[in-house]
Amino acid sequence: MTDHVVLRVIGKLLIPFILAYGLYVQAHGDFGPGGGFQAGVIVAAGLILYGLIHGVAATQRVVPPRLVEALAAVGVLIYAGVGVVTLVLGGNFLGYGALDHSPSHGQHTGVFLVELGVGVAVASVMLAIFYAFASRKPIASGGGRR
Amino acid sequence: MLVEWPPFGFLLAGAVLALVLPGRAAAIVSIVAPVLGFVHVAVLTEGTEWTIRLLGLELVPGRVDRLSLLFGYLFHLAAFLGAVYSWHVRDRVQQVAALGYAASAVGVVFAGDMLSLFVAWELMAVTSVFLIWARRTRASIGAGLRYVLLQGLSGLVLLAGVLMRNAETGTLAVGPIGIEDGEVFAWLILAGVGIKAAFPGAHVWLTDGYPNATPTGAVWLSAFTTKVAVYVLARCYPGTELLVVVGAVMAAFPIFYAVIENDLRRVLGYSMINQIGFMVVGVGIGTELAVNGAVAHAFNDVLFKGLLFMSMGAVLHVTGRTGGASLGGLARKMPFTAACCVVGAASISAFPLFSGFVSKSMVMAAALEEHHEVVWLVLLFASAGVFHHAGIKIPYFAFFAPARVSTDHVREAPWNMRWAMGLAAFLCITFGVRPGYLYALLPFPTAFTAYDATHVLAQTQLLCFSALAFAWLRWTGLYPAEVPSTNLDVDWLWRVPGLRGWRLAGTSVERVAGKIRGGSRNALGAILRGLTRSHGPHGVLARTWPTASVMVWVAVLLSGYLLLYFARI
Amino acid sequence: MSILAHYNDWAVIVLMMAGLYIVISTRSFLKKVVGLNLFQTSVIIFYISMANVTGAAAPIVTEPVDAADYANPLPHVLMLTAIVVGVATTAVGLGILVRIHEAYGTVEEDEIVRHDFDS
Amino acid sequence: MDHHLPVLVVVTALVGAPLCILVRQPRVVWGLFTAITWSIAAMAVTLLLQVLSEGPVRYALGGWPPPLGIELRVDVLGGFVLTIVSGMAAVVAPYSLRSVEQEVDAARVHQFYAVLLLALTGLLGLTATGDIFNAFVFLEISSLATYVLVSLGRDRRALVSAFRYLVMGTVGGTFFLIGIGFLYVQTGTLNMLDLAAILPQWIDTRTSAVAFAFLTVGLSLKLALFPLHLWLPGAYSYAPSVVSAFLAATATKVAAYLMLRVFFTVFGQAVAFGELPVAATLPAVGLFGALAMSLVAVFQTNLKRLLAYSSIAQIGYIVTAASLGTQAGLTAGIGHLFNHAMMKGALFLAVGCIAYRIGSVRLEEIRGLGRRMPWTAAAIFVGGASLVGMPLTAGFISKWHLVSAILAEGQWGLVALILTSSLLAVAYVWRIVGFLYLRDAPSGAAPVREAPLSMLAPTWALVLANVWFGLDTRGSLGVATQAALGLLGGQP
Repeated sequence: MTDHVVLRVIGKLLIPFILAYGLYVQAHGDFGPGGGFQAGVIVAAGLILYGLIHGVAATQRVVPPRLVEALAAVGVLIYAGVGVVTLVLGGNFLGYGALDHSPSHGQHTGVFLVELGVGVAVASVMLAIFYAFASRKPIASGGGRR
Repeated sequence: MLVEWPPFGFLLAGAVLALVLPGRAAAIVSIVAPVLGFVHVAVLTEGTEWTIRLLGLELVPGRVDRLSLLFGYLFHLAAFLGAVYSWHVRDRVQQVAALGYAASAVGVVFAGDMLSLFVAWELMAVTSVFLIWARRTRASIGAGLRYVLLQGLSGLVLLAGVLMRNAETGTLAVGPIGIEDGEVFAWLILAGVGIKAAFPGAHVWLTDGYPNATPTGAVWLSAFTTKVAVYVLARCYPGTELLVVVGAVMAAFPIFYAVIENDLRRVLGYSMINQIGFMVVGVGIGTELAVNGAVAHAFNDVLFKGLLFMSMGAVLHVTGRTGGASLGGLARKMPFTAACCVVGAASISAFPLFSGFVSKSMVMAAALEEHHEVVWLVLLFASAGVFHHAGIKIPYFAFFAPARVSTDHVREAPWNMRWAMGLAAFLCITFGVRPGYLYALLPFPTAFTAYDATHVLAQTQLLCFSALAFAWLRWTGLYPAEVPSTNLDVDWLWRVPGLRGWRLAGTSVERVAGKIRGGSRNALGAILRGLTRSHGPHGVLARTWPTASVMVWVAVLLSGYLLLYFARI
Repeated sequence: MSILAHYNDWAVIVLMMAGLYIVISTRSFLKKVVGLNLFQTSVIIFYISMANVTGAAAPIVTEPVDAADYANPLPHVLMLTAIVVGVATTAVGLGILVRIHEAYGTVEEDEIVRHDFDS
Repeated sequence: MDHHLPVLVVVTALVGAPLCILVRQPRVVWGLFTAITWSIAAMAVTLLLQVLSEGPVRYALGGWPPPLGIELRVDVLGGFVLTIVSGMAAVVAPYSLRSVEQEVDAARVHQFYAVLLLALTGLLGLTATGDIFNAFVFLEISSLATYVLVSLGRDRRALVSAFRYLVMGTVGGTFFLIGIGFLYVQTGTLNMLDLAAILPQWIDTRTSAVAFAFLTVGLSLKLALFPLHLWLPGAYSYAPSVVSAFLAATATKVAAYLMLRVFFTVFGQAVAFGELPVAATLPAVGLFGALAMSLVAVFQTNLKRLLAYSSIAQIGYIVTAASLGTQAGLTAGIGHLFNHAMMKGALFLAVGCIAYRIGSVRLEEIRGLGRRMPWTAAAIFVGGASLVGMPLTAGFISKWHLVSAILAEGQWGLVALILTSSLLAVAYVWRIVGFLYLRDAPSGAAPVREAPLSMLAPTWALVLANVWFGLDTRGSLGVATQAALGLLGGQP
């Protein structure tokens, strides 16, 4: 699809906005509709769009599969790590109140961090799924069909 | 220190050692363990108990009284004889199994509660079967499997009975149970014990299993399993009328099979059932004399039946055959074995001055005292029959009949076998000549004198006429010919049609389940097809779709539950 | 209390039955995945519709107010999780299917069974 | 930190999974996995002891008190199951080093351990949580991880089995979810204790009955209760050895745990067995299943498949015992949960040793292995004896309590079924033993060495546990009794 100029141009126009919107949804998540899950999906969608236009190989140069795998792990670690930190600080697991001097500030910080973790994890898992399917060698058509 | 360690301890430790030690050391262990165990039993005093807490119950894995002491001596003696006899065996499976088997038999007789008894009972089954399997022939594997299944059944029935008894009466004690009250558990326990005691119909494991065991294995087998069952009967069911009848049948019916059977070890198997018949009658009569007789006969039977199995084992070991039709003329080649066999035959036939005479007389005298004349007659017939097949047939066909097959390469049995046989023969004669040694051990004080004129005369006459009959039948050619054949016993019923049914049941369960699944799918599919036309006309429903069939089951179960619940509300 | 008043329930039931039916009837593993998706979607609608409070607003609360004015947010949250579960199931299922196709050259259950399980 | 144990048990496993992904180096990942499972096991044991001495532990996640927040709650039963699951994981860990190296592609080893840890997370979380929706989520986490693990088997049939498992498991999970939905509609709460408090007043409604039916059927599917067992034989037979052993010992056990929770904690014994006629159906269904599956097991020619069918039969026992609804029955069921985990774990591990050395687990291929792999064969022998219920093994303890419990109810028919089925167990176990010891090795078979020590040691640890718990039942039945008391007392 790389020679479809229209697609490439529109894609180049759209993708930055998609990613930015993803970040917005991510950041907005702790006091309005939004959050890590949605944001992650949006960011992944942007990258998948890139993959559709420029091919999987190009996308994998931008975001290598190794990185995706690691980021998925990091996302989960951020999430669980916040919980462990609150534990260490004397609260319950995921008791954000312990994160800051006042509980409500703590809640903000905690939710933000956790949503960040979720966002990273979701985006990278989505991308990983895309890679997993898209980078398979095409199967000789209709093996089972007659 | 000795007393703190339950009676089966030495044998069990021996079994464990035999598991890890090299071959010769294992053989030494299997001789030393029974000796130590015997000494240990000898220093035990009546009334000693070992208790442990298990499953929230107070268990008594060891309890000493006169009856258990007697069997304790007996089993250690048998284990010693067996170990000497199998000294040359370098098969770890057999060595471990034999010692474990002896240990669990001792465990049963010293068990103070039904649960410990059951545990030892099951271990006996598991260990003993290896003595059959260890022969490693196709026939022995099949026989072993049938053996272990019946023994397992015996254990299960016993367990069910024990549990029910515990639930209903709250007791686990090993003591008189009796079937007079018609309790289900009493019948269950009796059935469990009965299978092990080779009651008619359930006896097939014996006549099937023992002849297929290894030469040495049969010696071990003959000593323990059935005697343990007799012990439990004597403990729990003394004086049960039913046993008199059962015992009489057991004493009589094997005679016919024994006469026509060709495999001499199977003949011994049948004669074993017949001897147990005497013991069961004794237990069933239940007077002191009768129980004494039964127990004493069990004691003697271990010795002389062991001796006979040893001699046949020696023949098998040397020639590789036990078919009466393919033996003969061995007396010249194996004189010592032949002599021992004759001693055993004389003992089992209750010749005066041989061990069987005293104990058999006790049982028969008790039968007369309690006015069981018919039973007495049956026993008389059985004695004659025993002499016929065990007393004459076995030595004759093995050693004295004209040789059917060349005996050139035959040599006398190995030294350890000869020693074991000699010792057993010596004991047979000792207890025949000096029955007082045995009397001292019996559970009840006894004043019975076997060697009075009537008993000796009656028995001698009987034996003479029986011998005459054999001679006459041989002479006139009327005696059933020794031909290698298979005689159908009741086990045919469950071995041939039963096994077929079993296989059929197995395959048909899956098939039926498949049909049901398919069927419910069919019905559902037929309805849906009419509605949707979404799938093709042919072949769609004929196939098995496992994934889908679970969904159908889900639907069935869900609607079933819903119907049930809605019906409630 | 007419039948139509429970239109959401009917939608759920129809979707659920359609999903299950597909799982049962189709030979194709791929279509089974689709059926499963449909089946799970019906459950999501079931939860969401039970959270509805007639005439209420979305539960975005800025100042303390009467809870009865807002729809119940909890089922939505729950379903967010359920959707994730559903997506993950679909992804795993499709992933396995791709490999089944590589191994067998087909995703039709009866053909696979004939290939491998009946032998 | 003690009061954080309920959450730490779960989170340690959860943190472990991404760490495995990040580390990548197979040996290091294995070390990490071992360290994590062992520390979890230690925590679970501590937790169990704590619960035994001080009563149930409750833990509000995020500091939000229930019913608003999600609560973790561990009582004796929960602690017991946590111990079983984490203990099995700890036992499997050293075993997996060699086995996984052989059976799983080296590039995927780190993913394998990560997924295994996720499965563990799911199982542990499901056991620890006190919130029924949370239980669903963890159930699905463990199931999803399990589908992946099964699909990693070397045989291509593993893929098909995994897919079937996925379809059936998803339907089961969704049914469970529907049941939860109905409960929520009825009561407006998801906390199990809260549900238990509110539900009795609504128990006469159809909504509750429907919820109960959906929950029961959904869990029966996850539990592989006959006749909803079809996913299990394939999944267990074609999965990698480590996975078979781990799943057989834990997955269905945890589903059974959840069933007990729903029956006894949420609905309560009086309701589940009084108002709704479970008592009438489940014992009979369970035992009939046990009988039929034992019969099928007798005819199997694949060792793993045989054991899988036997597992279904044993699940039948557990369900039967527990659904008697009496204290004795519940004790027997929970005790058997534990004992069966040990015996099946031991057997599957031993079979894995065979697979490791000869690459096949068909009965004909294992002929005469008794002499060539004596320790492995002996492990199968003892484990099999336990499965049969031979005295002096854990299996006997189970059988004893099971039969006693049923006898106390006067159900003679069921006792006969159990005894028949256990006779069938003798048949199939002895068949294996026969092949191992009494047949001659196939001619021309390659020489076989005994399995490596790192695989034998865990196997024998479980085998010895079978013997140990056949003699000393304080650790198994003692705890099970307390757990049963806890369930019946509602909420001690």
